[in-house]
Amino acid sequence: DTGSSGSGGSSSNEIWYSTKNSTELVHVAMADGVTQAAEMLGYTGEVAVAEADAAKQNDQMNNLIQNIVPAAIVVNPYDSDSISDVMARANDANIPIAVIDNKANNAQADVAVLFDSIKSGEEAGNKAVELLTEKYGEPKGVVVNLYGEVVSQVFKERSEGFENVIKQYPDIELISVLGAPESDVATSALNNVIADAKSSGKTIDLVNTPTDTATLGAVEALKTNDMWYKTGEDGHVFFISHDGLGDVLDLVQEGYVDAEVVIDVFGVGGIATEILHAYPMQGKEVPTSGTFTPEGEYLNTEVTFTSGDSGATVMLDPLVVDASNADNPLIWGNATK
Amino acid sequence: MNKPPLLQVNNISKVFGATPALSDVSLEVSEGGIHSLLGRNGAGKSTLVNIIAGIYPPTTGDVLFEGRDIRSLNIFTRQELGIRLVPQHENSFPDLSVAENIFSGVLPTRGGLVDWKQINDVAAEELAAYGLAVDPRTLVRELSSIDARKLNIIRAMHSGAKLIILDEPTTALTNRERAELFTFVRELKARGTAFIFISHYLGEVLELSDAITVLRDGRMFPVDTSDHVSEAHLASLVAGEEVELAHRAIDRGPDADGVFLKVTDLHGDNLEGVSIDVRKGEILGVVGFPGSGAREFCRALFGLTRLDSGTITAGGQKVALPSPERAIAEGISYISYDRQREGIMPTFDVNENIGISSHAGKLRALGGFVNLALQRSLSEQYRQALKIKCNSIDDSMDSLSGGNQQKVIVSRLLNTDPRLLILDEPTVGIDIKSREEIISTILDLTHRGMSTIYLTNDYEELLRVADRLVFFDDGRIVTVLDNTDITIDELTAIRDREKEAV
Amino acid sequence: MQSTSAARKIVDFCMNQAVWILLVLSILIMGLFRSSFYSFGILSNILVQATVLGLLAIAISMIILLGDINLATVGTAGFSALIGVLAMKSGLPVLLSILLILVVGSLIGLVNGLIVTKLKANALITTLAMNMVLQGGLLAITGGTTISQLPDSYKFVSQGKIGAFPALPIVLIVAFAAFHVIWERTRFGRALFAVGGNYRGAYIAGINVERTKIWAYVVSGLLSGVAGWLLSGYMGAVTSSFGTTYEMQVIAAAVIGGVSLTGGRGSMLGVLAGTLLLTVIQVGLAILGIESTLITLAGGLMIFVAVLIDAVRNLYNARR
Amino acid sequence: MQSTSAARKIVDFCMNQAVWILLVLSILIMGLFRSSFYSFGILSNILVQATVLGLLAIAISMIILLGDINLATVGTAGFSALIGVLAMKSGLPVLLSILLILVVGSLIGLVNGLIVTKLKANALITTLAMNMVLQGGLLAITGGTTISQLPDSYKFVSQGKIGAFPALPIVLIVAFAAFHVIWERTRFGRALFAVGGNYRGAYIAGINVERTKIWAYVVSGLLSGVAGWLLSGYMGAVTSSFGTTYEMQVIAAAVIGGVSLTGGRGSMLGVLAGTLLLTVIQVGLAILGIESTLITLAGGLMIFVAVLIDAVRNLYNARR
Ligand SMILES: Nc1ncnc2c1ncn2[C@@H]1O[C@H](COP(=O)(O)OP(=O)(O)OP(=O)(O)O)[C@@H](O)[C@H]1O
Ligand SMILES: Nc1ncnc2c1ncn2[C@@H]1O[C@H](COP(=O)(O)OP(=O)(O)OP(=O)(O)O)[C@@H](O)[C@H]1O
Ligand SMILES: [Mg+2]
Ligand SMILES: [Mg+2]
Repeated sequence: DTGSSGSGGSSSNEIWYSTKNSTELVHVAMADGVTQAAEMLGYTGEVAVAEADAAKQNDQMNNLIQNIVPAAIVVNPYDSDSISDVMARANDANIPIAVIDNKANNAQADVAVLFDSIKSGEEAGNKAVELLTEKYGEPKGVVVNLYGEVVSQVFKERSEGFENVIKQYPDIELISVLGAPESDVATSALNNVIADAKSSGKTIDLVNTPTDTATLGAVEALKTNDMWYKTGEDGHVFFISHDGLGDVLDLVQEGYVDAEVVIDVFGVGGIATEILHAYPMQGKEVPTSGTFTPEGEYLNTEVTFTSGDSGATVMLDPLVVDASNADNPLIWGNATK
Repeated sequence: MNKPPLLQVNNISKVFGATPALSDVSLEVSEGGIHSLLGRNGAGKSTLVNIIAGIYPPTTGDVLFEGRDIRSLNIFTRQELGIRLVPQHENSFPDLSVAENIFSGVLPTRGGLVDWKQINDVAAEELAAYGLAVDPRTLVRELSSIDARKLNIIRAMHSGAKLIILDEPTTALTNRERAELFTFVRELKARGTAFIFISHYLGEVLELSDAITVLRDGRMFPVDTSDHVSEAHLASLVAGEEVELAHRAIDRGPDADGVFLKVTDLHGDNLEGVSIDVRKGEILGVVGFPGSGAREFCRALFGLTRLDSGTITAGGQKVALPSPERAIAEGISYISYDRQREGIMPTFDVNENIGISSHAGKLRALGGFVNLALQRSLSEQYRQALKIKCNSIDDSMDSLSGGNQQKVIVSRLLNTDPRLLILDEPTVGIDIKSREEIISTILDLTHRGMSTIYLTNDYEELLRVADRLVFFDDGRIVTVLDNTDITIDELTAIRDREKEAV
Repeated sequence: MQSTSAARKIVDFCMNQAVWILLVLSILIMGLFRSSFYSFGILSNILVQATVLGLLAIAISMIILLGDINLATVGTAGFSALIGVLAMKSGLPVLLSILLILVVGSLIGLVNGLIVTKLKANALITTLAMNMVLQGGLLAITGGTTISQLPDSYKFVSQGKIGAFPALPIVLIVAFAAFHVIWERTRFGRALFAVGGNYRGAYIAGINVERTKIWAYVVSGLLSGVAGWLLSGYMGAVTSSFGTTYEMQVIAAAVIGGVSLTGGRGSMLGVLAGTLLLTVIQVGLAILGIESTLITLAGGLMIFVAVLIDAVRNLYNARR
Repeated sequence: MQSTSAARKIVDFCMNQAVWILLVLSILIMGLFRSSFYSFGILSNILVQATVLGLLAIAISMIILLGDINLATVGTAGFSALIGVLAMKSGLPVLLSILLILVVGSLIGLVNGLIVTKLKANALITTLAMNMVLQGGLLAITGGTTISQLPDSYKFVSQGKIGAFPALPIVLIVAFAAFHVIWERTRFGRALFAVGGNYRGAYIAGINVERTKIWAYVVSGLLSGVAGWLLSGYMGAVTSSFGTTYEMQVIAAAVIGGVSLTGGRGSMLGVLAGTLLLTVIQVGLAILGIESTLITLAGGLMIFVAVLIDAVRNLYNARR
């Protein structure tokens, strides 16, 4: 199969991925998921970077749809809402299109493959409750959540999921501060929270960040405040993070970070590309029920079709890893080490 | 063997683009000598001294200082050798203290750090020695423009230069200040300092100089000073022809008795109850020391200084003049003594510099447009009428010499068809020939009914043109005189008497 | 003699048209790498994308011309678009909502103008703070969400077509033509140049400098409002980080286009060239499929080259 | 008579110390809402967080004082920290790596200085483009990744303590004291004021204006390098969007601190006050637990208030 058999009205041999930024490893890995799957399927994978700008992504998508006309497009919307018009244009032009990572509002895609960020947050919350219960025999203590810039949907949902779980336990005190994604913002925020807590005689039991970039900064705050100890050591502060960055996975293995909620970064792009290839590029519609088993190797070995806002949808499960399983090579952070 | 002269300029030529500014100019300055440069606006005087100071390179020719070829040296090295330029245009640091200004470029240090104590002490001494009564720690921004100019000269003196170039240092100085300056220059000369002195005032040039060179169109005309040289001779040498001094005709125009401007009991910034009428077709000369209210009076009529109370009637109607915009609309125009800051628009060409004040007046076209065609033709008329020296009206302002810039400003004001023209040192920095051209233009317009208020420290000029003289002191009008057979000495006597009476 | 003067004329021309020549060169080079660059689609996309940038560049140029700077153009665009869209969502007719956007933009400009003239606050820091307030306000009001599903009638200029040709570039052309005339031939325009060239001199020459400045800010705000309307129509949404990528480009377009930051010098044709050059570079880099991590660097280098060429041109003109 | 002059003196004092008074007021108000604000921990955090901003603010003030502007400070900090950290990761001893950071920072400053003086390019747009190039270079070299796991010896100043007191504020104090002396009492410092106050006048007064400018840019780059080192040590990483949160604050700190954007006026004490004020606002907003979507708005409003107060102060001084 050279890819020329696609029914999408295009004779192109290219599958394009429109990514929202190139500044974070996670997005690079996501793009790799698409391009590797495309190559596995006999296509060339190309990437357009929106550089964290909704308008720019729109421009790039317009260029793709009107001028390049690839065999299929996988898009990671920088802004879920402003992508709808170009999505409609792709549909008009009969170009198979998948939305990954961030959903597209008010738009139809052939398939949406998404992370369940609320679930990620909830998993982190549950892990937090588990750790605190282990320590005190009951769920109580002081928990700091360094939430991210409000414009990011993922950070917002991860924090929401986390805080929803924590709020169910009245004995757990939640301190919620803006401290992500920038590392220096995290360092400063946590430094201030620690100083504030110290002056009112509180001890911080657990820190949660929605992303590993913030974790790197938060770690430094713990170090300078003499709160950086391994699990089991006196004075250890529980730490839960999200993403799966290599350096943080190392910290998990060393016992400094208790849990990392990992998302299937290779899977999201890879599975979306495989689904596009299996259904719309063969002229078939993506089902809204049933399961799909991807050819490539991902953290999610089997996924379930559901129906979402933009049509057929696949929600990928997060994976909570600790010191015992942090070395899984399918975690994107380990692959890029 | 003879010692070589301090400065020797040999066959200098300078071309700006296509404009030749200097051709084959040579001169010498001996130790302790004062060599004056004379010439019409744009003759090349500033260009020549800028070349000597090392600001511009000459196109051809060379400069020797103490017998040494300094052609390849930059301004800094030339300063170290002892050549110091006090430029024509403002040159101090407004936000720095007087003391620091004096020492600028060579701040003394102790232990690697700037020695403020020494700076302030020495500056205080020098200020006292040169008779400038200001605290060395005041900011230059707070000095009057006269004090700032003196400071500029003190700065050059302070550096211990062997050759000091003064480019038009006396413009807009009062006679007394001028005399102080000359005393000061002579003292230094006696100690061996040499000067190049540029001025348009022939009298002072004759009084001061050991040697005189006239520049005309970039060419040099050395003056033989061994015999008696007359002002008239110098004037014709500068102009290249006989210069006839313009005089006010005794009989006035038809409206001689109508009053255009009636000012009653003005109070405001340095004005304490000023009342005066200005008749149509009259030139009213204004006399007063700085701070007497004379300049404030002129500027208040143009909305530039604060007015608290009083009434102004122009052309029979009561007017409010809160801003230049309103004043121009009422037919009142003003030429400032400060050409750089309050006159020229540096980013505009000559054409638009002439037109700018008339955009809301006769150049106004429908729908907010400017009548550009009319602007061009009027500008062209002024260029010819006032003999503005430029290639075309599209030339940029900074390619014009100072005096020609002034003519452009005069054209701008005339272009507003003023009924009252307020002239604040209108001939500052203007050569003798151009000055007469400007004056006769004004006399001509006044003859046809325009009123003029004329403020200048050049009393010879004032007495030639004014119909009446008003003397200001302490914000009040103290004397009003018809200008009939008054001499300069009488005028200064009246002015000084008023001062002493207070 | 004849030939050297002809050669000189060519160099003169090249130097003065440096940005235009760079523009043509960029288009040629982009086309070499990817011939689709010359397609009607891409070229009209360039014009479409240049429209918002162009309007904002005119908006900032009005103020740079005065010798000030207006860093609030992007914030003004976002905030006024938000207000209009919210009003529309709560029932205001589309046309009135669009008008509201323009009114809000102008009012923001008026506030900037009043602060800068009446309080004599520094323009850079005032508009920087204003921009933060506006962007913060946008974020606070939207709560970080995006407002979308805008009616087609709201987007008719942003997305409409006249035949095969998009409507947006017409706005670009009309705006530049209109402001060319305003700058060169009207009293207001010449007053802008005068005030920027010599503030005090302009006052004494009878120009109402305060009024001129305030109006310039109002017009700048109005243009930002128009840009806000068109950009929201183009994206079909008002996001909480509306237009932030334009922030740097807007200044660059004006300055590369030859508007002197010290005031008093500039031309609409130059601003147009600056706008087009930046857009071509951006579109070009995007469709060349250049490595994602290199895009910022490449963009920066290209602006850098433009700056250097501009500097050499000025040096050349000064030495002439 | 006596009493009005005393009242006047108080008003005079308040007006001239506006930023300091604002600073004290902010601390008082923050403390009212949250008494822990007065804890040793938070107050020393404020000093810690002010250090990087303070160094960058001095870096930009050196250039603003000249009448130019340097928008590349943040990019210089990030890029030079990156080079040093990479060298360290590939085996260069820590101390030499830190030295390398300072050298790279100074060299970037030198390049800016040479372009601005020799090519007479406009400083704003040159440093804007330079900043893009540096940030683009950072992104290109890191490929979007974060470099972390820096050795403790690299972080000894950023994270070290002397007794209970963090070491970082000592850098802040030393830097401000040193540059106070440099500005007020060295020939170089006075030359900066002279060049910024009257460029041509300084030239004619025998000050080597080009050399002064170039050195100012070098020192500005050097300080940015120091800030880059300290910030990377503070957050334990070099991220690909290094320091971008400082971009706006740096200008604001300098200008609120009274460094005139037209050049020739400013004081280190003012810059220090501006730096502390911005940091206090930021820390305060962070620990007050203000609604996340309101943070930008609140920060913007506070800067806006500072700008207005500053404007009123200047107006007052001008009318005096
Ligand atoms: N930078 C320049 N570029 C182009 N032409 C210039 C420049 N400077 C001076 N000129 C021209 O050179 C000629 C000599 O000017 P210069 O300033 O030396 O005259 P000046 O004798 O000092 O006149 P003034 O008495 O008015 O000061 C004039 O024609 C002027 O227009
Ligand atoms: N620009 C200046 N021009 C003239 N004098 C100055 C200038 N700057 C400082 N001085 C004076 O020099 C003396 C020393 O100034 P400097 O500021 O260096 O001293 P300091 O030891 O920091 O003391 P302080 O801060 O109390 O003035 C003071 O009397 C000061 O007023
Ligand atoms: Mg001259
Ligand atoms: Mg400036």
